[in-house]
Amino acid sequence: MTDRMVPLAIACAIALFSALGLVLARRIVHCACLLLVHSLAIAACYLLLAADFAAMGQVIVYSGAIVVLFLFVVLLLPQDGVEPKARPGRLAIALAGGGVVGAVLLSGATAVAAASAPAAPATVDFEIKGIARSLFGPQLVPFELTAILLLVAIVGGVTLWQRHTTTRSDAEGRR
Amino acid sequence: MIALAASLVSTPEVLVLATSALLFTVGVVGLLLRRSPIALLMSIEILLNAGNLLLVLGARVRNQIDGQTAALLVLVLGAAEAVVGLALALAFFRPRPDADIDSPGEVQG
Amino acid sequence: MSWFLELERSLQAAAVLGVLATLVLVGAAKWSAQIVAGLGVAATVLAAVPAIATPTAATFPLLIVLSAALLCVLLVRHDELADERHRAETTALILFGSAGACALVSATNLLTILVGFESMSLSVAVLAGIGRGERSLEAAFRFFVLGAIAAALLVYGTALHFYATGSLEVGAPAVAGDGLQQLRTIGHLLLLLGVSFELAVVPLQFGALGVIQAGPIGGVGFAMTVSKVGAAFALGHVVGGERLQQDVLVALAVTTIVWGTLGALAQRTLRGLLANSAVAQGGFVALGIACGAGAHATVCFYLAVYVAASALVLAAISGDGDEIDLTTMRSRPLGTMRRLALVAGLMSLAGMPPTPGLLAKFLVLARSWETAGMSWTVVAALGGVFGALYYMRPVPDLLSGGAPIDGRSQPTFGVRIAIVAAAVVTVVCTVAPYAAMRLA
Amino acid sequence: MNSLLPWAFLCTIPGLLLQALGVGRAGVASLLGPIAVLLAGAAWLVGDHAPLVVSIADWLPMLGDGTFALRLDALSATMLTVIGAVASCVYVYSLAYMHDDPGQRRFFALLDFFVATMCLLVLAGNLVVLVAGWAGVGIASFLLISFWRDKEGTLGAGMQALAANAIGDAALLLAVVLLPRGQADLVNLHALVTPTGTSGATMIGALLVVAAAAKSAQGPLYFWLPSAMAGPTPVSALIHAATMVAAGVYLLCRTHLVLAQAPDVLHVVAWLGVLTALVAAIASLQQTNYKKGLAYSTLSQLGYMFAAIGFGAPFAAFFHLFTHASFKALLFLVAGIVIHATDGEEELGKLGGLRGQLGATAWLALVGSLALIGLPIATAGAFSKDLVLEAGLEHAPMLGYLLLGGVVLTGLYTGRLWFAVFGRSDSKLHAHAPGLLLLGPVALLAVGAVVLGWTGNPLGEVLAPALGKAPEVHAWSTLGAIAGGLGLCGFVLAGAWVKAKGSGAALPSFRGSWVDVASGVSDGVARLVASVHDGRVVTAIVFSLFGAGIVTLVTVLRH
Repeated sequence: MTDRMVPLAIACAIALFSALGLVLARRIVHCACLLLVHSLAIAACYLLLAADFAAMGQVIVYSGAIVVLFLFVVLLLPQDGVEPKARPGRLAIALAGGGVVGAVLLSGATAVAAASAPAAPATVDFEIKGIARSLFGPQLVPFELTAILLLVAIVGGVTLWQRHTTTRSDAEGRR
Repeated sequence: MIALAASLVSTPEVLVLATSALLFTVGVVGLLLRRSPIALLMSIEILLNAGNLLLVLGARVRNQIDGQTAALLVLVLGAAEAVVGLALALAFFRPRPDADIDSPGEVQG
Repeated sequence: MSWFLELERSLQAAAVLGVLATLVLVGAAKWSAQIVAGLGVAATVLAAVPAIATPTAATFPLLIVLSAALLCVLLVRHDELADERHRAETTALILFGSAGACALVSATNLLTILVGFESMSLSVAVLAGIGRGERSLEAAFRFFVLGAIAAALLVYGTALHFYATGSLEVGAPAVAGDGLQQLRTIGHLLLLLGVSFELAVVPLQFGALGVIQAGPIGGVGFAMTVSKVGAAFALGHVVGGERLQQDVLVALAVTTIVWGTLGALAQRTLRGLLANSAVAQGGFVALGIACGAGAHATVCFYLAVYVAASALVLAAISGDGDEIDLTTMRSRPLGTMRRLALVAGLMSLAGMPPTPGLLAKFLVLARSWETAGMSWTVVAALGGVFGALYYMRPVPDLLSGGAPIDGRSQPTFGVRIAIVAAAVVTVVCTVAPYAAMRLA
Repeated sequence: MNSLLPWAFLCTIPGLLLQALGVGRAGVASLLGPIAVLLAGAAWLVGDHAPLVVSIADWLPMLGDGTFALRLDALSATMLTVIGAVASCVYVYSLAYMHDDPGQRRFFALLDFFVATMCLLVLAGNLVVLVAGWAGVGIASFLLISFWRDKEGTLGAGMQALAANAIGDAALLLAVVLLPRGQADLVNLHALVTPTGTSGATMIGALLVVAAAAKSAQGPLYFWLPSAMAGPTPVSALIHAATMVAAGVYLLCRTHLVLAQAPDVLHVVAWLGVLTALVAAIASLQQTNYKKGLAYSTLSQLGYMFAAIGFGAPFAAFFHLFTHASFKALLFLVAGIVIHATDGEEELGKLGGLRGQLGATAWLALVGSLALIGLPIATAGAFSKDLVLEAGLEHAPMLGYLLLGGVVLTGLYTGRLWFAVFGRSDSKLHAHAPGLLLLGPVALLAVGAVVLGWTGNPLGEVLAPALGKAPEVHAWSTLGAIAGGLGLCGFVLAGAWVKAKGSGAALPSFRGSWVDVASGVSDGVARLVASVHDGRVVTAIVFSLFGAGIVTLVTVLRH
């Protein structure tokens, strides 16, 4: 894994900075584009961590579906331009919150860093077959449950969209 | 500070671990900072990605494929969330020209 | 293999619910409201059959989830939805969400907890979002955002746990190595906080507060009962017998009780009162859970009593809009049945005899004394008894007559059945709590 | 047949149901309940005096002692008799008093509920059952105080009662929870309490005293009882004079063996009782409202009972409870007749000079007043108060003398009320004479106020197993004569005072109490908490994330 240090560092840096840019960018369209960069960088990280299938999933689901969905909605919203600037108080709150969370999580990370040994080479089957074994073996229950989750999402999406259109037509009818 | 930074990039394992922690922090900052509902949802996606990265790292470090499976399911979860979240945001904020989560709400505690 | 047996029961129930919910959706296009609701009722009853066929430790929790789901289906009112065509979706979402709750009842796999949790919270968000008016949409959006944050906490907690232990089973110990134990602890704290969102435990109480105040009755019922029950058992699995988490949860639970009680004291509307008091009730449930596996039967009893009382109250206020001012209780056209149901429900929530709420609170406090110690229990007891101050405020008005009922405020058939069913449960829990608890 | 006696209180249920369904003449069916309770208590007292215990095991199987236990023994039988007798009188009285009220069915249903829960409290065989009855009478009291929703301030008064009750309920709940392994058997309680630690006698005793003080409105928890006078007068007579407020004394009598193990607690109880007796007596002199004057007199007398408990003389306390029930209920029912006759006038300044129009009532009131003062030989109050004073002088002379001095105040406030209302016969108010349904119960209670003192010695024997050997009750003693004389002095003095200043004569009063401050503070805090939920999404996010972050950070740092 050590031989991948440099590409890994680059991918991580891109993921991190694109996320930071996303958080700071004022135009929502820029945010959506940065989300695309971010998710691709994360996919690269997966690839370097020997998770090929997850990387493909990330590209297809995140970059392909979710980001496009976001872009689509950005276009639909009336205000697609610039978000009003956050008040200084909010910035302080955000930094303080980030500080608390960062302190907790990084304290954990540094504790590991103090004594981390090079990871052993992979001994289990990291191919798709392995994922299939896991998905239809010990993780079968949550896998099946995602069916219900997706149904909720579908029904929810359709219903809320219907509501959206009906309220709009109502409004037009009143006008 | 430099020592801390150096220790965080000592090995790939720690590098990814620190990246994941920082990503989570950035997501939290985004949630606290942004006023647009869409940006809010994007920040939540960052949080989920941070978790996913850690899951994949765990799979590699612990030699357990289950982590990758979990990452896949979290992807599904993120997609479901995006669908419902965007539908709700659209329904609620489309009639409002200034989509702003700072605006006072009607439903109070 | 006993755990698998339990899991199997809950999964069967979940599967039946899911399949029939889909059926409701598919067939709903041309069916009448009664048929849709009837199918929903049939679904929950069918799901209960495998659950009670062979009693296991998961039987009582499953029964609570399923009866709560049943009551919610009965409470759905079509005129409270933004679009009356969405009655089938409402029923289906309640059933889907309940399927998630069923899975949570006996899940020890973190992924199962994650997915079950998410299907519940998405259901609540959508159920609230299809209510009439802007208020419900606003509450739904807020619930969704907070629910997504809670889910993110769950995901990151799961990831930390997996990184530290190499397993997705919640009880797995950390592998040897510096700092891993600490990562596991942080992960478990995140899991605890994430799951407690559905239970409306402080600091994550905002989501439920909004939905209960502004959502349509069916959704409110789901948020107040099914999702709380599911989350309660998931929280029990997450906390397990680990001392540190128990301590944290005790502190959170007692804070929640005090917070909810104080918040409810300031309310002017009945919905606001219910929402804040639901926070306090969640605190009591969390306190019971924090007492470990020994309190399982106590938590079950508390939840059963709570579900019945909530159903009574919600049935009574269904169809009455979401801004019911506490000072106008006398002039509301409620009718005798709903008036009495409201009184009984409020008294049970307040923990007043002869309702079983008193026994339930009492049992939780007894457990808490044994595990959490004196100071916490004293505060919880004070918070619990002062709850009477807000719950009982409308009761004299409700008892002293009221306006005649008109057509719209006539309770629907489903509401009547729900009132009767919840009343029966309440009476059984009063007269023979042992019968209820022997199931647990 | 005997074993059915403890269940007699269930006879209130048919009445309750019939009132709820609106069947029959309002109130008549409800009479069954109190009469059955009275008969059950009396039947036990004339029977063979063997305690009857009903216990249903496994009521709450998670507790070490989760049985549903009822116990009919000397103490509970005597209490049942008191409840049944006073309640029967009040029910009959209410048939006339509430006749024109549109909510009379609700009134009787609530009274039935009260009687049922009060009996449950009294019959409880263990603390778990007692808690149910304890909270039940609280709720009944709240609902009855807030009975007239059209009247200004009734809900607030009810909420005050509820708040005080909440404190008491919490204390009692904790006492039960605290007992080792849930062993809450009321009779063997003292044997189960270990001597030290948080489950020791001191802790449990203190909690029991807090609970009792809340129910009996002692010390700082007095505030709700005067407000409770907003309820209908029969309710004041039954609940806020004779039975429910005495439940605190009953509880302490029941658990006197636990208290005996905690001398510090007993000491506090004695002081609490004496101070309440004196301060409430002075407060009664400040009242311009007839019923509130009576309420403070109840407080004062309850103070005497508490003091007796503190002196280690539970029989004296219980006997005073027993006699006090008759004449205090009598005085309240008289107040009801006056208020009824003058169409709702309660202010002393506007009453006055009613002896001419309400002759019989005035004489009955005089009997009650003299019993309250404790006129030796002739009245029941003398017998019981004598015992309390004796115990005081023997146990803590200073407190005993204070109580003895307090009798002057008793005479003063009793006399002030009587002279202010009935002193002359020249009222300009038109007062219509009471009917038989109103006067009959009052006359019965007056008989009780005269003769009950003579039951002291037999009652002492019956109660000996429950309360320990009772001292002999004398009709005449030097101490009693002194006390009676002091009381009469006060009574006469009050007459002169009222004659000089008119019927509105009262000490200047001051406004405000700690309760106002406390409720102000709690309102403020509640509004503060509610203001956090301001409806902005951003507030919710910030609060949730910071809360979660801080919880995690603090835990990690402390771990």
